This record gives sequence, C-alpha cells and structure tokens, in this order.
Amino acid sequence: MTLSLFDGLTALLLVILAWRCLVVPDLFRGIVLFVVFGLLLALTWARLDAPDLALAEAAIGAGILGVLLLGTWRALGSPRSGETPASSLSRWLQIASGLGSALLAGLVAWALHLVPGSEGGAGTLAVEELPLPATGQPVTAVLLDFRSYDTLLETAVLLMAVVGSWLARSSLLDAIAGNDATTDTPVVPALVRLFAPVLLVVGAYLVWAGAHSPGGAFQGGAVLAAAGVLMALGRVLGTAPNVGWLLRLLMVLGLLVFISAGLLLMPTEGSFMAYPERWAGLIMHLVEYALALSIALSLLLLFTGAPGLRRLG
Amino acid sequence: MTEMLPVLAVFLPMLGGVLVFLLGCGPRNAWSVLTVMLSLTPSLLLVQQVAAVGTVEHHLGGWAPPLGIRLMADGLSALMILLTAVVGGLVSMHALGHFAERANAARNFWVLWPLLWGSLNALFLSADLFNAYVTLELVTLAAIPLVLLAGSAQAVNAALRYLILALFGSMLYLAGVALVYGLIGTLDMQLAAERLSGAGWVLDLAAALMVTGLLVKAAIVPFHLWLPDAHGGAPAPVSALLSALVVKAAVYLLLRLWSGPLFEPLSQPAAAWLLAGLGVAAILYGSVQALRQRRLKLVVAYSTVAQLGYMLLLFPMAGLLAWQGVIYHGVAHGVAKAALFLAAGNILYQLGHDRIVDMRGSGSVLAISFGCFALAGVSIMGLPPSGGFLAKWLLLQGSLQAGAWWLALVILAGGLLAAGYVFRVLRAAFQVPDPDAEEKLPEVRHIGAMMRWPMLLLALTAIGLGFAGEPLLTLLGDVPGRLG
Amino acid sequence: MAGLDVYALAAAVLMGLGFHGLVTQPHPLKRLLAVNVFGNGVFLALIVLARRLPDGPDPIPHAMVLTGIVIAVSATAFGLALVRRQAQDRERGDD
Amino acid sequence: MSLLGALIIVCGLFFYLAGTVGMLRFPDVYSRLHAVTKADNVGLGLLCLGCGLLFQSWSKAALLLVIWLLAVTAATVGCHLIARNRLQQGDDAE
Amino acid sequence: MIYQALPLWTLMTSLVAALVVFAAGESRHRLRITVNLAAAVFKLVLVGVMLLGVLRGDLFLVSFTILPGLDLVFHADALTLLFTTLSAVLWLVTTVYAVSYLEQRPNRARFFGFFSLCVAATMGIATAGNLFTFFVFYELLTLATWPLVVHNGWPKAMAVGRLYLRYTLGGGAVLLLGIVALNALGVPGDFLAGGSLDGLEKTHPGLVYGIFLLLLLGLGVKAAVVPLHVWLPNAMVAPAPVSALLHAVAVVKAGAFGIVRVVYDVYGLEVMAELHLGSLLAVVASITIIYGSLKAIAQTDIKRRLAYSTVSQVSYIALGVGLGSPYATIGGLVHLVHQGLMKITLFFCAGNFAETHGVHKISELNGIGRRMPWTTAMFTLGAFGMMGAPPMAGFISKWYLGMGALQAEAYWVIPVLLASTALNAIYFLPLLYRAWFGRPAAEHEPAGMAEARPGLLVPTLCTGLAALGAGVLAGMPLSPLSWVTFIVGQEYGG
Repeated sequence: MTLSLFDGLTALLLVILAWRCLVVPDLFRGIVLFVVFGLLLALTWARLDAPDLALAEAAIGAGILGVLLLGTWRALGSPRSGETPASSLSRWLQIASGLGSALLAGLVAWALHLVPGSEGGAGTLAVEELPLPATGQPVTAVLLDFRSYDTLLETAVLLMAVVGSWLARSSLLDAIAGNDATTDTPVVPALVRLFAPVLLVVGAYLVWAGAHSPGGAFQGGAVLAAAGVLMALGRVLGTAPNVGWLLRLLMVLGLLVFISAGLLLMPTEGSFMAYPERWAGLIMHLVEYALALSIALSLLLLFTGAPGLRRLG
Repeated sequence: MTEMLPVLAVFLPMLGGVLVFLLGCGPRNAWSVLTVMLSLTPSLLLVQQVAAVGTVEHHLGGWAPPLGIRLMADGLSALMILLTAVVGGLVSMHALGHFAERANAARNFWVLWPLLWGSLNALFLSADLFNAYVTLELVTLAAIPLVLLAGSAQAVNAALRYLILALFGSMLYLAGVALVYGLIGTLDMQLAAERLSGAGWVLDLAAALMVTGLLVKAAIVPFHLWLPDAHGGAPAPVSALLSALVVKAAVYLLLRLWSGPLFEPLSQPAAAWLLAGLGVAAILYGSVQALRQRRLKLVVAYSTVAQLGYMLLLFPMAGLLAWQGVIYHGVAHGVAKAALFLAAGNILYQLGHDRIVDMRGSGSVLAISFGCFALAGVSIMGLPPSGGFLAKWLLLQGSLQAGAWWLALVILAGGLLAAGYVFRVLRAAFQVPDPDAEEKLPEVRHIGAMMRWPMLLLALTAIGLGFAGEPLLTLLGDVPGRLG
Repeated sequence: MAGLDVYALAAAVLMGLGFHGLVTQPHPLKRLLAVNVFGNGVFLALIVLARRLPDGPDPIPHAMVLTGIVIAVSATAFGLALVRRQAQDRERGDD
Repeated sequence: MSLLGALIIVCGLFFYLAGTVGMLRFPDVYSRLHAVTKADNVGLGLLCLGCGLLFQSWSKAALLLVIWLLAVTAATVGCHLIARNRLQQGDDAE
Repeated sequence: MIYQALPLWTLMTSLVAALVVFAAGESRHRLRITVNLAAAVFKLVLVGVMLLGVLRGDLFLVSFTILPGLDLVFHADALTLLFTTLSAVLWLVTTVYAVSYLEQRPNRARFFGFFSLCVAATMGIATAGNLFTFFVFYELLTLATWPLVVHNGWPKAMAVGRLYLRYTLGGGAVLLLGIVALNALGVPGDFLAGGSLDGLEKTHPGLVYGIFLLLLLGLGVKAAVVPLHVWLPNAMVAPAPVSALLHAVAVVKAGAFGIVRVVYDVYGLEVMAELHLGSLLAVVASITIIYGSLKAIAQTDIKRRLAYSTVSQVSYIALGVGLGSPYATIGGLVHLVHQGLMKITLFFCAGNFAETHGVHKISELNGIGRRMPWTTAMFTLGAFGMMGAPPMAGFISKWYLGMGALQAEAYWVIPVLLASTALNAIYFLPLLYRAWFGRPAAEHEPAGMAEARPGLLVPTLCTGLAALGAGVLAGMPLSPLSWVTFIVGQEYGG
C-alpha cells in the first residue's frame, strides 16, 4: 500500500515535472526542471529494480546532460534567449496536437496494460545463462556478451557525436568562461583538488564493480568525465584548438580494443566477439576499462566543445 | 571465411575511419585511399558470396537468437551493400578531388564517411529489431556532421532540424520495438515474424509507431522539411551520399520489416493505402516543388523527396513484381541521384553559383557536367534505357496486376513531372545567351579528372542499370518472408 | 502489478507530452528537451515491461535502455552544440 | 537502536522541510541560500547518522560520513559561487 | 552468331559513331566527318547483307534478358528491312547534307552526336522484336531528337522544344501504359506475323480494345495524327537537315511504323477486323489526311506548308494499314518509303532555298527557278510525287491505296483520296508556278545562276532522282514496291 502510494506520487511527479519543463516560458527554469526530472527518473529506475540505470541516469542523463544544458543556456547569453518565444502555431493546431498527444498516450497506455510478460523469451534465457565470472551480473552479461555488438556500436555513436560537436565549432567552455565568477575565487580550485581524486576513484570503482554489481563502463566513464568537467570549470584544464594524437588515441581506445579483440579472435573462435573461455574474463575487463576511458574523455570533450584539452597553470 | 564477411563489411570501414581519425588522411591521401579499399573489399566479396551460395549468416559472440544478435546477408542486403559500395566508392573518388583544397574538411570527411559506410552496412546486415535502432542512430549521427562540412549557417540550421526529427523518429521506432518485445520477448526479426501472427491491435500500434518513426527518418512527405536544406546545402559528395544512401536506409528498414515481423499490420488494406497515399503525395509534392526551385541543388534535393515516394507504392500492390520494382527503384535512384548531385556540384564549382536562370549558354562550356546530368536525369525520369525505366516498368506491371490502375497513372505522371524539372535545367544549358546582354560567361573553373570521372561513371551506371535487371533481380531473389 | 501500471501510465503520458512539446515548442532547445522527455517515456515503458517477467527483472530491456540513454545523450549533446552554433551565427549576423 | 535511527531520520527530514520552505518563501537570493544550505546540511547529516545507526555497521557509517563531508563541501562551494555571482551581477546592475 | 546478330550491329554502328563523335569533342572536324560517313556507308553494307539474307529466308534474331521474363529482342524480317534500308540510305545522304549545311556553325559535335544517336534509335525501332524493345528505342528517339530540335538555342526553339517534349513524352507515357497492360495480361507483345495476342481478344475483348486505343494514342503523337500533330509544324525551327530527317525517317515514321507493327504483328488482321479496329484507324487517318491538307493551304512559310503536308501524307500509311486489304497494305507500306524519299527531297530543297538565298516565305519564291534550276527541278519532282502524278512514286502509293479501298469495299475512301489529291495540287502548284514563272521582286537583282553548294545540292539530287526512280522502276526486283509486295505476301500468305 505504502509502496503504491510512493509509486503513484513518483509517477505523478514525473509527469508534472516533464509537463512544467516543457511549458514554462523561461528557458532556465525549463532546464532546471528537466534536471530534476532526470534525478527523479534515476530514483524511479532504482525503484523498478534497475540500479544500473539509476546510476547511469544520475551520472549521464541528469549529471553530464544537466551540465551541458546549463552551459548551453549560459552560452546563449543574451537575455533575449532567456524567454523562449511562445508557440507560433495557431490555437487550433495546438489543440489538435494536444488531442493527438492524448490519443497517443491513451493508446500506448492501453497497449502497455495489455502486453503480457515475455516469459520464455530472450530475457529468461539471459537470466538462466550466466556463463562467465566476468559478467556475473545479468545486465553486464547482456551488454558485454550476449548483445555486446550493440554496446560496441553505441561507442561509435559517441565518437561521431564528438566529431560532430567539433564541426559545430562552438566551444562551450570558452563561451561560459569569459564572464564567470569562478575565474578569481580560490575556492573552486580548492574544491577541484579535493573532489577530482575522489571522483576518479569512484569512477574506477564503478567500472570495476560492473562485473558483479551495478555499475560498468558507462556509469564509471560518466563519473570520470564529471571529474574532468570539474577540472575544466576549476581552470585546471582548458581548451585547445587542436587535438593531440594521444588524446585521439584515448578517445578511440575503447572502440579499437573492442573491435580488435573481436576481429583477432574471430578466425579461431568462429564468430565475432566470441572469446576463448580462459581469457574471456580478462578480455572483457580490458574492454571495459578501455571503454570507460574513451567514454569519459568523449563526454568531457562534448562538454568543452573544443577539439583539444590542455593543462592550465 | 564466408561467415566472417558480414563482420568485416561492418568493421573494416569503421577501422578505416578510426585510422584517419588517428593519423589524418596521410601523405597524398594514402590513408583515405586505404580506407576506401578496406571498405570496398569485404562488401564486394560478401555480395559475391551471397550471389554464389545464398544467404550468409553470422551469430555474433557465438550466441544464437533470441539471446544473441544475428547478422544476415540475404539478397536484399547484398543489393543494398552493393549499391553502397558502388556509389560510395565512386563518391569517395570524387571527394578526393572535391576536398583537395580543404585539408581540415577532408580529414573530418574521411573520419565520418567510413564510419557512415560501416554503419550503413551494419544496418543492411542487421536482423535484430533493437540493433536496427542502434544502426539507424549510427547512420544519422554520422550523416548529420557531414552536412556541417559546408560550414554555413544554413547548414547548421538544417542539421539541427534534421537531428531533432531524426532523434524523434528513432524514439518512435524504439517505442514500437518495446511493444513487440513485450509481446513476444524476442528482438530477432525472423523469430518475431514467426511468433507475431495474430498478435492483435497492440502489434498494429507497434507497427504504427515503428513505421511513423521510419517515415520521419526517411523524409516522407509530411516529414520532409529538413531534407531539401540539408541535402541542398551540404558539399556535393555529402549530398550525393545522403540522397543516394542515407535516406534509403530508413526505407530499407521499412521494407525489411514489411517482409518480416510487421507483415500482418502493414498488409491490411487501410494501412497499405495510407502508406501509398503518402507516397503519392510525396511524388506529386516533391516534383512540383522541384519544378519551382531556382537553385539547381535544391531541384535535385526535392527530386529526392519525390523519388522516395515511389518506394511506398509497394504496400497496396504487395506482389513479387512490385517488390522487385521498388527495390530496383531504390538502387537505380541511388546511382542516378548520386550522379545528379555530383554533376550539380561540379556545375556549382565551375560556375561559382547554381542559379538555373544564370546558366544560360553554359551548356557548351560545361558539356560533360550537363551531359552527366542529362544521363542521370534519364533514369530519374524513368525513360529507357536506364535503371529507372526498368523500375518503372516493374512498378507499372505490378500495379496493373494488382488492379491498382490509378497508381499506374501516378507513376506515369511522376515520370512526366520529373521530365519537367530535368529538362528545365537542360533547357538552360542549351539556350544561347541573350545576344543583347553583353555579359560574357564568367570564368569557368576547371575540374580535374578526380571530379569528372566518378560523375561520368555514375551516370553511365545509371544508364547501364537498364540492362542489368536480370542479374541484380536474381541476386535479390524472392520476397523474403511470407509472401514468397 | 497494479502498482506498477502507474508507471506504465506515466510512460505513456510522458510520450504524449514529449510529442506535444515537439510539435508546439519553437525553440530548438525546448524541442530537444521534448524529444528527451519522449525518449524517457519509451525507456520507462521498457523497464515496466522488464518487470513482468516472473523470475527477476529481464536484463535485456535494461541493456537496451542503457544503450538508448547513451545514444540519446550523445545526440542531445551534439544538438546542443548546434544550438550554440546557431546562436553564434545569429549574433554574428546581427553585428 | 533502530528506533533511535528512525527518530533521527525524521528529525533530518524536518530540517529538509524547513530548508525547502525557506527556499520557497524567503524574499531574496541570500536568505534563500542561507536557508537551503544550512538546513539541508544539517538535514543530510542527521539522515546519514540515522542510516548509520540503522545499518549497524562501522564501515557503512564511515562511508556515510564521507558522503556527508563531500556534500557539505560541495554545498558550501556552490553557495559561495551563487552568492558571489549575484553580488557581481547586482553590482553590474546598479 | 555474328551473322545472326546483324540487326544489333546495324544499330551499333550508329551508336558507336555517336559515342566517338561525343568523345572527340568540338574541334576534331575531320575525324567527325570521317567517322560519320564511314559508319553510314558501313551500315548500308550491313543492311544490304541483311536484305539478301532475308530474301534467302535466313533468320536474324538476337535477344538479351533484361528482366526475368522480359527480353530485349532484335530481329530482322522483311518489314524491318523496309525501314532500315530507308533509314540507312537517307542517313548517308542527310549526313552529307548536314556536314555542308552546318559548316562554320557552333556545337557541331553535339549536333552530329545526337544525329547519330537518333539514327541508332531509328534502327532500334526498325529491328525491335517485341513491344518492349520497340518502346525502349521509341523513347530514346524522343531524347535524341530534342537536342536537335532546340539546337539553335533561340528562345523560340526552346519554347518549341518544350512543346515537342510535352507531346512526345506524354504520348510515350500512354504508349507505355498500353504496353505494360498487355504484359500484365500475359502477352509479351512479340512481333509475329499474324499477331501474338494468343486468344486474349476472346477473354478480354474490352481490355484489348482499350489497350489498342492507348497504343494508337501513344504512337499517334509521333505519327502526327490529328489532333496530336501540333508539335510537328512548330518543330520547323530546327535546322533543315533535322527537319528533313524528322519528317522523312526518324520521328513520324517511327510512329507510323509502330502502328504497322501493332496492327500486323501484335494484334493481327483477324483481331483488327473482329473488333472493328481497322475501320477506326482508317477513319482517324482519313480525317488527318483532309485536315492536314486544308491547314497546309493556309500556311505562308514554305517549311510549315511542307510540315502540314507531312501530317497529311503520313496518315496514308495508317489508312492503308487500317483498311486491311492486301492492296491497301501495299499502298500504305510502300508510301512509308515513297513519302520518305519525296519529303526529304522537298525539305532539302527548302533548306537550299533558305541557305543560299534566305528564302523562307512562299511569297519570296518568285523566280527562284531561274537562279536555282536544279534545286527547283527537284522540288518540282517531289511536289508532283506528293500530288500523286504518274509516273512519280506517290502515284504508285495512291493507286494501290485506291485499289485496296475497293478490295476492302470501303468505298468512302475513294473520295478522300481524290479530295486529298486535289488539295495537294492546290497547295503545291502555286509554289511551282511562282518558282518557275513568278516575277522576282524589284530589289532582287536578277543575277544569273546561283545554285546551292555542291554539298547541299548533291544529296538533293540523289533523293529527288530516287523518288522518281522508285516510281518509274517500281516493277524492278528490290524496288520498294516489289519488296512491299513480298512483305504483304508473307503477312497474308502466312
């Protein structure tokens, strides 16, 4: 009973937050509401027995994305862009859109109500077959073994997003650094000195823990990226117009390790990303760490928005 | 070896992209050329294997579906991979010339394009509903940065619009996948097709979501708004790739799903006619818009909007002939459209502008570019001898056999409208400059062999496809799934 | 089950809200948020479905959502870069 | 022991409530900051303490302590930055 | 194999010539002329070999599978040879004429390239073995002639080009619909003597009737059947050799030839008679004959008058085919050749007048006969032929048509023929009178003879005399008449 009250409240709050975030005219408020929405969603994941997702949502969805959104708001700068213009659609079109959305929501809700549990499907199999110690946790097993191909491809998505951001040539860090209060206060560097090591440790721990408990390359990578973001904000790291080869290598390290492990072992194992039993654990750990590094760096570069990084004083 | 080819066709191009990412294009574009070789070889070998032994499968990680992901290369996949290899290979050659003076853009192009190539192959090989979502996103996110290579504010606007809609489209698709997974607990297309029969209206809803998502990605008419700016504003080789291959990716997936898990919902007359109605709207609207554009590249871009419409005419016909016709249309359009964009790009490069009105009299100076435009235009109009004509023939025959005679009329009308916009350009080329106006033609820039030959070869291929129907359709084989 | 259907309802409503926002909001940043709201609705639906397995949550939708989150965040981050660039261009155009 | 833990948690929640009310009701940025940071830091501390008692494990308690310390530091810095920013902007405005 | 594929090689000679001309570029004049002439002569030789082969009863057939169940078929039967011989001969002559006509003008590579392509398309139409193949080259012909029509690049030419495309592409689309409909009903549309409908007319008489209308509509555009003829008089803006070619061989004949193929080799005479399609065709043709002649009288421009004359004359072919009796068929088919020879002569002459003395209007013809006697003589020959005066070629055609009408008991055709002859006389005789006996206007100083350049005159003489010869020597073996009689023997005998 208490639990369903809690569920009802959470669900209601989710909906209200999403609604407010989309309709408030003030952009800043919208963004803040969206971040809060993300955090509540993380809570929801935890409630729905998806701790991996809770971590990922908190770190990537609310954390990194929140920083990016706020930074972008800041970079938009001029007070004009604070208020978003009201919809240019006519009232009738808006009502039509509202009705359409309501219809969509109604249909989906009814369908979700009717859909049965997929017993005996892939999910049951995945829970039953946990072959390797490296992937003792079902979600990790799916991500790094059964459906590792998807994981590999999504790393490529991240890489492309970074290259795309470079091409957009709009450095976020430079845009918000010019007029920031952080420039001349000693507090921030102190905070960075305190927090960055902690975050690095936590990130590394999350990657390591992924094998048997919630966590993994994405969650860990996001925390590592957060450390980087902090350092960038604290003027420990700055942007550079060009990327050094080392940085590039680190960015694609995960992809490279993943692909080459798969390709090199394919002739002997018969299929891509099938590993010999003795080495499987090691390889998967290797892949995870490489992925985490690349993800961390990519997310950080998405934040700075400039191709390169350099150390500041 | 055969079983490894699908994997290589995905990852060798991607490795090439990563290579350029790390090392740059290399001295005299060595790494770029190597990348093209890396991409071409497995693709062509795979196509050859499919032609020789039939469907090739690969269970990734050694896990059979439903647990694992399956790569499958059947006739349809092989044909699309072949199209990608031919168009991609030739456009790559053009790009070597096109970006010769812009080192930075060249480097980014050679990172993104091989990644896009691998992603396209991945999509064509995917036999898994969720993996198809991932590959669709890969294709989109590799394609949009390419649009940015033009560097203009317009390109940025187009890219942003494209991104938002594409993201929404894939989320819609994913919503459908979620419902399908909830219904039957598998993501494998083949297994899903077997288990989904009689799944009722939830499946219909799932189909509606997935199809709408794909239509958004494919820029079918109410969702076409981003396409002309993005395709018309990008650098020529990018436009060629986007129009010839990227929009096809979403349509490909639609066809694949129609012949597989979504067969039942999409075969209901109402759905079939709704989709065909969108196709008809796309054909008519796109063509009329193309007739009204003032800039050459926009004409070609709107032509893509129109030509995509033909591919939706399949659903009410639903026969072998229509299936062959639609896919042949996709292939023929891909080749011809790439040729058109390269020709338009070359004309733009040579004249310094692409305003049709101001092209009067340039026909004799830019004979080769306009010639290629005309050759590719023949295929777009669906006149013989060309691939477009064979596709039109098949579609017409399919529509008449299915008793959908008014679709036949639409197809013919679309061809005539296409003739309208193609000849409008050629007319400008043939017309002598006004003798009263003492303006001389502006200095015409020279194009090198690297920019000339790919255009010419693509245009000739578009014509040559008019004679290659037999082998290609044999490779395609029967309609996979239940219809065959 | 009944308690969890609340989340299914929320998922559906989030999708509706996201769609409505995408259609009606003119600002690109808002539209990006709308798409993300829609996406989160889809993710929520997947996780709700994952719970319907009798023996423990289904890990496959979890993995799907994780992949989906990373993809959505990547795309959104890229979109934000484009939004900033758009603003830059506009400023430059104003001068 | 667990009763004590629960009591402390409830206490912490009260502080949170007070902080939130303050944030919503106070007139200007500075006093809002004051309410939120002070009340929430105490609230979080009590929460951690309560949880530590409930868990009955030294290692977990230590972990909670670290969390509290980090959160306090972060809140402090955040508060400082917001206030400072406001001060500068206010100066600009006048 | 090579021998059997001769139909393909005749096509290839022009195609290769076209490609070489395109590739060689604008400045290689000598190469271009050499290639063109060599290809034309070579083609003539090939056609000659084929002619003898067909006479001997050899089989010429080559086919390629284009789509599953659909072949590109090239074959050569007697009817093919009638058309290929005409085209091959006239191509050679017109090439010579065009080389001379276009001297010192721009864009010659483009012109001759498309010119050759146009002939290749005509060859394809002649050698096509089924409707699909026919259509491929029918449309190719449209594409290849458009650049010739707009060759000048003047705004007027561009406007006419647009009109031309509207008609021909529209007609092509209708034709395609008809052909595809036949295919969808399971009839591949092979050209077989006696028809290839396979009893379809029994099962789907309505559809078969409708499809015939579609085919007629599609082919009628190129054959300039009223009311689809509008493009033809306007297309006169093209350079003279183009007009000559369009009128004598390429475009209008492609339409007429298509009608012949459909009537004899797809539908077959029995079906035509059964569904009363023949009389329909004959009526349409008669209307066109009269209408074209009437319109011709109203024209003041020489080329436009000739154009309307074409509208009228080409329908003789359709008339003969529609009547469906052996004599009428002979008359119609032989007119395919005769009209070609006569009309190309007339257009060459008109070109000569315009090129040499800038004469475009009929009113400017006064006294031209004294300055250009040879050209005017040829013009006279052609004009008398058109009127059907013995012993010219045109007389033969009309004679057989009249006999055929009697044979088919379609007595109403006789007045049509008589009226057409009278009208022909009304619009041609004034021209001849002016040319020979008219008094030149005052500002023309009556200098002595000023004939056209030899490059223009010789081809004119050749075709004019050929038109005469075809009439005088009609009884000789291998004359158009005896060849047509051979064809008709096959069609009606088999």
